[in-house]
Amino acid sequence: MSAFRLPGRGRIDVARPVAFRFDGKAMTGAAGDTLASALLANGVHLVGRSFKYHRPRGLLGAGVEEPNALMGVDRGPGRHTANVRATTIELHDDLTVETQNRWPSLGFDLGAATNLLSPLFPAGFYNKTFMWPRSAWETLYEPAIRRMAGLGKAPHAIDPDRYTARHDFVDLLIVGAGRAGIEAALAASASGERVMLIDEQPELGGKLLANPARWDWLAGALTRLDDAGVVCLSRTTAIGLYHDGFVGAVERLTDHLPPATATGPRERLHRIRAARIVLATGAIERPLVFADNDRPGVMLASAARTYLHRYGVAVGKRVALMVTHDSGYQVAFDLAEAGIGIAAIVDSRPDLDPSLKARASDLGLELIPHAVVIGTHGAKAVTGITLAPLGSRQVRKIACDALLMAGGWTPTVHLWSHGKGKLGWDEALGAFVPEGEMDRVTCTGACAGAIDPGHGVHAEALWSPRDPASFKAFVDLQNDVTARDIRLAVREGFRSIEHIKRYTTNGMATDQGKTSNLNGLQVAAGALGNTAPQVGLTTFRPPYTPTTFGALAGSAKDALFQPTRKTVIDSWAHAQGAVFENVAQWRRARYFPRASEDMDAAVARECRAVRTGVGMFDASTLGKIEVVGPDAAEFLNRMYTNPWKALAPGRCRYGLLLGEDGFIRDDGVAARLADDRFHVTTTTGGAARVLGMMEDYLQTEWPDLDVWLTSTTEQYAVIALQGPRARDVIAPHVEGVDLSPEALPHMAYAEGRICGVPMRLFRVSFTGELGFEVNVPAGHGLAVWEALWAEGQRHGITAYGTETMHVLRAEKGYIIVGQDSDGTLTPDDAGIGWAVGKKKLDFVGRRSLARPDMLLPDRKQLVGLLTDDPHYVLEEGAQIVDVPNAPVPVPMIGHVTSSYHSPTLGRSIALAVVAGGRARIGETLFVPMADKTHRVTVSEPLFYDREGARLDG
Amino acid sequence: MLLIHCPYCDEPRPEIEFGYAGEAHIARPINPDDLSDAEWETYLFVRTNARGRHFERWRHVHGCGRFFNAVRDTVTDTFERTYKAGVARPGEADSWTGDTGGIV
Amino acid sequence: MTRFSAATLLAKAIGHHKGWPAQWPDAAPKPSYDAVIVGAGGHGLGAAYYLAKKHGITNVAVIDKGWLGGGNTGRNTTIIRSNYLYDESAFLYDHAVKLWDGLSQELNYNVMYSKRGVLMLAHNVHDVQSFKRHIHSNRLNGVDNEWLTAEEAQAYCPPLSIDPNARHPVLGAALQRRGGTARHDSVAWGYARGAAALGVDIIQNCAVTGIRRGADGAVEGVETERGFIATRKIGVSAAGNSSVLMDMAGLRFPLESFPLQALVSEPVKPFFPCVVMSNTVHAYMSQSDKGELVIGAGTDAYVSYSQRGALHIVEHTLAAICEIFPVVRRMRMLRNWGGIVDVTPDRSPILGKTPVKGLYVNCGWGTGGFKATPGAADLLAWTIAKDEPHPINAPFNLDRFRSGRLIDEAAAAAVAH
Amino acid sequence: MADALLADEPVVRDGIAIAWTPPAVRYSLRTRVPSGLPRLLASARFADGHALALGPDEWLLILPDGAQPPTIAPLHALTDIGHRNVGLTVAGDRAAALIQCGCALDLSLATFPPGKVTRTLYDGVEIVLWRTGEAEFRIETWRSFAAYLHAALALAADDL
Ligand SMILES: Cc1cc2nc3c(=O)[nH]c(=O)nc-3n(C[C@H](O)[C@H](O)[C@H](O)COP(=O)(O)OP(=O)(O)OC[C@H]3O[C@@H](n4cnc5c(N)ncnc54)[C@H](O)[C@@H]3O)c2cc1C
Ligand SMILES: NC(=O)c1ccc[n+]([C@@H]2O[C@H](COP(=O)([O-])OP(=O)(O)OC[C@H]3O[C@@H](n4cnc5c(N)ncnc54)[C@H](O)[C@@H]3O)[C@@H](O)[C@H]2O)c1
Ligand SMILES: Cc1cc2nc3c(=O)[nH]c(=O)nc-3n(C[C@H](O)[C@H](O)[C@H](O)COP(=O)(O)O)c2cc1C
Ligand SMILES: [Zn+2]
Repeated sequence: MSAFRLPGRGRIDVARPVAFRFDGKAMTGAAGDTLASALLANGVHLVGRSFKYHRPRGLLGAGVEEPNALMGVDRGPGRHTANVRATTIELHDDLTVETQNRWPSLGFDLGAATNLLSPLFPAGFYNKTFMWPRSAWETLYEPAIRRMAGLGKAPHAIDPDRYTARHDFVDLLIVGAGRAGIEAALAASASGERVMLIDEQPELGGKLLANPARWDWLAGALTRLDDAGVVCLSRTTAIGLYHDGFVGAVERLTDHLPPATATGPRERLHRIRAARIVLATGAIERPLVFADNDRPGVMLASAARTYLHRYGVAVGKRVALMVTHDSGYQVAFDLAEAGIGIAAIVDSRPDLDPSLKARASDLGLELIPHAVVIGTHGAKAVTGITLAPLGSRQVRKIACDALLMAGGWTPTVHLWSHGKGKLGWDEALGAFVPEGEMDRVTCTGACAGAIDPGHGVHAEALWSPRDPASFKAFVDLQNDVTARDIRLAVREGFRSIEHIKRYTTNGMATDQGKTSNLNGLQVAAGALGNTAPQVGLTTFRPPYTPTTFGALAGSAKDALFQPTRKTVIDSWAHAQGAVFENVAQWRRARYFPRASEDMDAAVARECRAVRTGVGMFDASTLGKIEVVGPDAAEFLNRMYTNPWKALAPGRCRYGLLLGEDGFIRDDGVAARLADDRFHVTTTTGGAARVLGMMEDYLQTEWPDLDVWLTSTTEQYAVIALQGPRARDVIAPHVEGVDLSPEALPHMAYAEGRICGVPMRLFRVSFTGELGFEVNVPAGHGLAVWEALWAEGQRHGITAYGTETMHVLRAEKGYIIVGQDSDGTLTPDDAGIGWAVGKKKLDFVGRRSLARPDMLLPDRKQLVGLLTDDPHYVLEEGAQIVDVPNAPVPVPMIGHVTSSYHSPTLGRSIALAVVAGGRARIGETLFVPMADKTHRVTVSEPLFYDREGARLDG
Repeated sequence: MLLIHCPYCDEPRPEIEFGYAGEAHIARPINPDDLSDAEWETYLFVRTNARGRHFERWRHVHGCGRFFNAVRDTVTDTFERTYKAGVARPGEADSWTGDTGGIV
Repeated sequence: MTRFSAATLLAKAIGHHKGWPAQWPDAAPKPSYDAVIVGAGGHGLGAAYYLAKKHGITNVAVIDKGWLGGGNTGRNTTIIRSNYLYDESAFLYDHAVKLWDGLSQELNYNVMYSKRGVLMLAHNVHDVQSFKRHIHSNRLNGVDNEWLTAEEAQAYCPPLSIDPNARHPVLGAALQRRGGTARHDSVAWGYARGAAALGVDIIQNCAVTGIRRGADGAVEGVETERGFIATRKIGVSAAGNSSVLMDMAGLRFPLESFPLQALVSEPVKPFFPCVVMSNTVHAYMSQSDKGELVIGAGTDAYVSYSQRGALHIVEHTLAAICEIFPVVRRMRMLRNWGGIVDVTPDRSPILGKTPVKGLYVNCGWGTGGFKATPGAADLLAWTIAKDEPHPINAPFNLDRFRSGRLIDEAAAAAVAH
Repeated sequence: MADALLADEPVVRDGIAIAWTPPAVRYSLRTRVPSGLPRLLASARFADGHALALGPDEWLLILPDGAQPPTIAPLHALTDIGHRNVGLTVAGDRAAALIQCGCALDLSLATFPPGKVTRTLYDGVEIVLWRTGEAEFRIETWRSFAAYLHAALALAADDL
């Protein structure tokens, strides 16, 4: 057993040694140790280098407040975690850690040179320099600053671990399982309510774990809670308190296990909704601010007590204490009783509690009242301290190997503050405590300021006979913020504590100021000549301690990142080698390459097939809404620009939907199935939006209408058959519908059966050819598709994808909402003014069309473009100008919205929006690209079969 | 995550089930043509955006599907009450006695 | 004013840095000013600076209800870019980017403008079309913006995943090399120091509670927590609280204020070289010069002035970030906060005169006004000084909501920030 | 049905069994005259199957495969959604705990007793959640979300 391990003490199991590696060196601790306690047991105090000055640092605390001992933990490929506090790492076999922010080694760190230059790096130095020469910022200064940045190793491999989540609902959530939290749980446990008690530590008990006299009580209490069905979660940190009793908490499931034995998810996010919340989060001890208070071996007194009682470790052999608060004495007494040498107890107060004095003298401890430590000695560990009576220059040196600080207690009010709870200044504590009320939430125990171990004084930095500007007295150890940095900030006019924080970075490190905020505030108050409550605190924000991204992202990754919606024909398309594209949440077949075809070749073939024979297209993703009720036609009449009332059952109509601002939102074909029933289609991406918009108007503007809306997008698989031979393909399989052009003309609708299953048949065309859209119940979709595919073989049927669909419709000048229109186009702009019912007095968006800007002649209008070079395909998004080679900024009058090579025409075609475009038809315009300007002729946005003769096949 | 009392379901439900739908009690004009451009602009775009007591619409979109109204303090984010669509706009917090359709 | 340079830093170091004067004095309100700016964010402080510097109007007060820079200026993710689609927007934001370049030298205050490039990821055909449209428009407007293939994007930003089997694979990206970041706080401080040196009074912790108007309707001054201050020109630059201020003048505006959250990770060694944004997966990220990852996404859904938001928004944001950059899954969130963004119906700002004589407004920057800070400040100063908008901000008037001449970048491309 | 996703083997874990439901006839029934229909959030037997109240004027009817459309009171709308929805059963002692992984409703027996039904979300996917017994739920979702939902539930069951 090592020299610092105290036999018979602690909650560790010395019989179970645990081997671990620290900076490559093999060491041994005991089961139940943290990395911190194991290092101390091995006599290691030097555990890291500070952020800015690379100063050697040791352990300050024993819990999550630890600012210095940040480790990189390596659990195998992809499992490196940076900045983990040694005080929270549970020792296990094969634990591998390394220290950070040092090179080449912890003992010899070249970065420490910055410490020598530190006079040049006061707070805010970077605002004042690195400005000249101007170009050097990018080439020299910023790269250099960035090289110095950061603490832990940057990530480079993908974390193979899983993360999971769940929702919890409780009547009472208690955060913190110290005495206060456990008592609150006990009090509630008989009520039959659902009670949950969570604590971040591996064991429940809080401070009680450092108090062997209470261990029996603790064990009994935990048994009673268990018997009463209280849900007790350890290793579970409440990261934030949100609205209406919502608490986020993260449970660490595997990090305490040897990597080889860890299975299952690494962490679990608990989304807890609680009717009532008790915050029993305890209090954190405050360090003291004096020269070189950052030397390894300078620690919090309470941490030494925790190491002693919980881990059976002595933090030193000859320990000095600097106290301003009574609670430090208990630590000294406990250490002394454990046989650890006490060098002295230095107390800044002149008048000490007689009982403490008596106890100290009983134990033979030297007590030096009304004095302060003014410096520490040693290189990488403290070897002694200098102290001086207050106001005197008569310094004295004392040798020691650890210095404990007892500066009073700061209630852990983070979660209370997340909930916007008010804080009041408690003069006796020298800290802020929860004040006033909060819905659902109360505080108890040390968190509420109920801290009993005596009293103390709280000051800014300890007095020193030296010029305080001449030495470093650290406030924020992790960010290397000194008292003089804070005073400098105040001197430079940063008077708000929020400014001081941001100028000095006090409290902004990974510990978020758990040990530094209050001291920083005190120093600032001193410099400002204000009281601490006048200066106030900075804002507490979640998370309470740093929280793994993965735990918050949860299972939402890869295939589960978001649903990929697939149609029932997707598996067929996949088997045919389709290339897919994402459209909204759907994946759609884009084209079906054969052999070595590229997209252009496949699309050309698919286009020709449709124009000359027949093509087959999966249109299932189109949104569908069934609009039902006696007022269905009236409702559509109000929503859409078109007139609907006169549409006869069995007929279809193209519908155009505007926003109330007059701009195109969506379009689609709707069929009237019966007097009181319409089958309305929407764009693939617009389905949910359109239904939501319709519901909004129906429920809140026209609740008197008897109409109901149901999404039927997924009720039907939609198979489009397009081309002169489309009828031939379906005819053998259709029952109950006369497919002749007379009985079922363009824009007609019929119901019947196909392949033996019910069918809704639309005679519509988005290609300009004879076309049918066959809607069948989705479960039959694949079978019907396959039957028609088989039938189609005799007609040379070809499956086509969205890309071919785009080309075919562009040849016909049909717009795609969201591509050719972009949320700034009116129906007239898009050349579909014909779809607006001229006699209608109102519909959604109509009034906006009369606004001044909507009537201007230079609005952008949809036109066609034909390039001079028929082989050149314009780039979609390319801009259009009327004056070539104008200087920058070049006035632009429009842009290309759709552009393809048209296999039918054997040349390129494009759709575009152009200012005053319709009046420019026949004009030459220019499309300037980076390398070349292309000449184009403006045309009608219709390139093929102007008369529409092909619609009938 | 807010907890919102749906006046139709008559129980509190998590925020993620709801869609926020903007300021409440802005009725669509019966005859939009009668409005001047400025009045139409007001209807379309101008909002109270109150700091404090705010009348707003929500839809229980992933629940019962209904739009309803709420009074919420936008500084604290706490709901004073929610009420069914069509119920008149409540007055001051303490003087209002209308149909709550479920008080939060 | 002490000039800042390496030499003065060295000189003061010898005196233990005791010789530094206040960067700006904490002013008490005078009874009257030639102009009063409400809101000491980057925009308001900058406007005061340019009023004094360019227009010779130095009897100016900037009044803030809290500490200067504590609004959105102090809580944003600091993305700077100008590759906007419409001419109006491109000119507005590029005016700002041109001013960012050289701002440190102009202010003698290092605002750490870092041209590390902004990469905007395209994940589907629609994104590609939309980004190309931006790139072509930007080129003709003299704004740099270029197309990268997925492989080029990954070469520019190595942590980026371009796995073709991802749920939203990266098909390419638009890169603006002049885009980047600046140190948010330093921007406010630099302008404050610059303005104060020119005689501007910076009055903090003094909420404006009313706007007084005379019989002719013109402004006469502002009521504040510290008394009435007379002035004939009021520039309101109060970001999330714009509606509240406009209400004081009897005006209702087309604005809604939403919570917008951001977060930072623990600091790690530099590995993330630029800014990356994805609108489809919906998140954006950069790494600050201190080493923390700075991350943001969309707003919470409802009107709020609480400067907080919900955890599920953060969950979505981080799921998105881990999807695009899977190597960061084990990184840890250090701090998460919220701001209040005021949003107009077309997501473009309102910068100009109001129907009230002597009242000027700069608002509606929504989730993306930090990048505009020097430009907006310069144009607000111009508008106040000349009582008419500069040609660059003229289109960003209030009338557009009546006439319908909206500047809707979002509708054109679903692009934020 | 020829859907690949419906062919998946049931997921069985300690205290959990997840299985697809057999084909059924389903209608969305809308009416302002809800006589004989359950109140919002409740379910009741209806014809040969069940009526599930999803909104104040909205019921999901789940009837055995092959059932004819029911005849109902005047002024109503009946829309066939039999193929839009896909059903899953989640049964076992830990069924509620499993669904609680992705569902933000309190599924304790006191607040979500057998017979209760509502539309809600599971991991962002809209579902109808119907408690058919103390340890048994039926979940309905739209067809194209079913594969995702199934995978999410299966993964959550592994990690429970
Ligand atoms: C989380 C977040 C991320 C963002 N990310 C980006 C980004 O990456 N890139 C980008 O370009 N933009 C971003 N933005 C937007 C950007 O922050 C703002 O548009 C910009 O900072 C606004 O600057 P401002 O000076 O107008 O406002 P602010 O800095 O908010 O200043 C307004 C000031 O007005 C004061 N005020 C309000 N009411 C009163 C009153 N009654 N009396 C006196 N004073 C008052 C406030 O206290 C405040 O200080 C983001 C915003 C947020 C919240
Ligand atoms: N002896 C001393 O020096 C000393 C000092 C302070 C308090 N006390 C006494 O101890 C008792 C205090 O007990 P207590 O229960 O208030 O505090 P405690 O410190 O014993 O317990 C608080 C617990 O909450 C945990 N915790 C804090 N924040 C958390 C979060 N966000 N998520 C999960 N866990 C979190 C802590 O790890 C700790 O286990 C009082 O009786 C007090 O007088 C003694
Ligand atoms: C770009 C940027 C970087 C930040 N980096 C840090 C950081 O490293 N540490 C930290 O504690 N806070 C950081 N913050 C957050 C601030 O501490 C603070 O949360 C934010 O300014 C909002 O203020 P509030 O939380 O006081 O309301 C950063 C903020 C921004 C805008
Ligand atoms: Zn509801």
